[in-house]
Amino acid sequence: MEPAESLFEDSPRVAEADRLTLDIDGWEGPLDLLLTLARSQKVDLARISILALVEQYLAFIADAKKLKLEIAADYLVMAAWLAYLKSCLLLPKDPEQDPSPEELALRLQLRLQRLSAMREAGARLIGRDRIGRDVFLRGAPEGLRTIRRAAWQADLYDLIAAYGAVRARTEPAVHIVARRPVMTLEEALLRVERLLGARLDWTTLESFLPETQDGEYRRSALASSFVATLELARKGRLELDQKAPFAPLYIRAA
Amino acid sequence: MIEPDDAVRAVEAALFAAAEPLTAADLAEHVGLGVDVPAALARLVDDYAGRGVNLVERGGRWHFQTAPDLAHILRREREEPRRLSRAAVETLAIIAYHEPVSRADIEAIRGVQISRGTLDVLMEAGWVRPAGRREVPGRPLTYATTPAFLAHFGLESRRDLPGIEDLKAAGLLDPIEAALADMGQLELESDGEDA
Amino acid sequence: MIEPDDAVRAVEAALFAAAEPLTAADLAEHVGLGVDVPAALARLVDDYAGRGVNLVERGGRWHFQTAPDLAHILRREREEPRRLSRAAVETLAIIAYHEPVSRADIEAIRGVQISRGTLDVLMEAGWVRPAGRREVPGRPLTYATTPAFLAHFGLESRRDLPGIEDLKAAGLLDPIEAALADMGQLELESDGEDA
Repeated sequence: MEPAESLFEDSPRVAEADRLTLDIDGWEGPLDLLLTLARSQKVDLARISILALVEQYLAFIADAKKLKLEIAADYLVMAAWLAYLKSCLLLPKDPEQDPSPEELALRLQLRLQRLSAMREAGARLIGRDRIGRDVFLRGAPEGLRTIRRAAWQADLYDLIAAYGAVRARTEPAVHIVARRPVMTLEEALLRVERLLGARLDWTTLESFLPETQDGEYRRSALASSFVATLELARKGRLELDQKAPFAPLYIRAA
Repeated sequence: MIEPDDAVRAVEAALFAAAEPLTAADLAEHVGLGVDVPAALARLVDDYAGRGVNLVERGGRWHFQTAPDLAHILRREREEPRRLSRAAVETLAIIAYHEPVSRADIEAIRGVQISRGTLDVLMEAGWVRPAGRREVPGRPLTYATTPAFLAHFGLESRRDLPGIEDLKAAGLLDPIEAALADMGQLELESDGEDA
Repeated sequence: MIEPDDAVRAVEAALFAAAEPLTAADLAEHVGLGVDVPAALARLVDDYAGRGVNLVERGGRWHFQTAPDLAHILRREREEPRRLSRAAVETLAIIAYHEPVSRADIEAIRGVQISRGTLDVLMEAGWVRPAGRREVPGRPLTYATTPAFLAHFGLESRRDLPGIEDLKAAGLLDPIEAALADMGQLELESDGEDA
């Protein structure tokens, strides 16, 4: 638990009725209380008797209990630890004990020295000539202003590339559809009729197609020729025969 | 210099720390009624004459101020390199190729409206200037490039700009590339991007 | 007094006009890079010594301020700055003398938890800043003081912290473990009560 610590000392915070309980809250924790007790011994912290200090602390806590004051948990934790330290310091030395009671006492002493040093440092710091209290800055400085000016940058390539992009974007678009090689239905009809006259027996449809390396043209010719044979079959000009689905298609003049 | 006495030092400090100009009476109240404020002020005016800061009186009130010849110290200009937006570069290119052009001409060629700021930026950069009004209805203002424009882009004259045929040869008019570029930049097209 | 030259006048004007303390580099940017700023500063410190206003250096930044002995004149009618609580003063001292320190370091020295607002108040005042994390388990954030702290408390640098040399010599700024080691107690283990 944390002792009450207000950031700024404004109004007197000790109301008359609360004075008894606040006797403990006047310290910022057990270490602060220990330091105050140590200071009351009026000896150098480096030479203080930790045993005497421990006894003072325990007596203080005992008194507070007698007065039925509420004592914060951390003060009681410290009291228990100090009671333990006291007994260790008084009992015959146990060489096995680690850390030794003397070291524990020394640590406590070092902590008090450090807190005390910082408390004094703080007081000296706060007592220095401070801006706004002891020394003052110019009341109405004109202020230094930096005016940022953009140095615009672009190079010739940016310029002509941009112009190219504008022209390309706004040029009327001309669409040219590329010519693909096809055999029209009319062409196929003429071709199949003509070839049909020259053949007597069943012939595959593929044998009617023109010799070509162009795959696209060949596919176009196959499709057109097939439609042409169907048309000629409908007119009774030829017969079609196919043994099975996807089997070769045979044609013969009727 | 002669060490100022306590009265002078007090008046000096009071004037320095004050948030606004002070009258001699204000000063007397601050530094104590026994002090000869006018004498202290006269001494300070003297001490600060010729320095970077002077003590001056305005309408019976005294204050320190920067020496008039050093006013430029209070305002420092700093140049920060910034790239032109695409809208600005395109507008500049159109002006360079077609000058003199009106705003409407530029918009017709670009196919996109231009914001007020775009032309401002180009004029701020010193590359574009107003080039008179065109004698047609509405008398639109036209724009042209400046010598600074030629200098910045390393051109002897506008005739050094590559022509349409050169651009075509360089692939800068390639429709497919332009189409791809446009697809990627459609969102940037709104003129919000310039300035 | 001897008329100051233009460099001195320019530095003087810039420092008078500045709303904040300036480094020599800031000054060089304002008054022109050709100016020998350190020489001008040295001359101004001299010129203003013993006057009601002095030129001081705090953490590498320069500003004019009123002479400390004139506090009584200037303090009138001015609001005293809010008094810091003891907790805030101690915390500030611990940060200043030990920086960088973590919250746990501060609590170990004070023997009390830091309440929420204590560090906030010191940061709000501009005296304390976060100073990176320490590369130990938990990566605790550490705190250090700022140039504004040095300026406020009239310190040229942290070396001017009152008594810091004595504290260092006495080992009072070292961790307890180090002090114990120095005393020849080489058992550096369990330190339960210190956490």
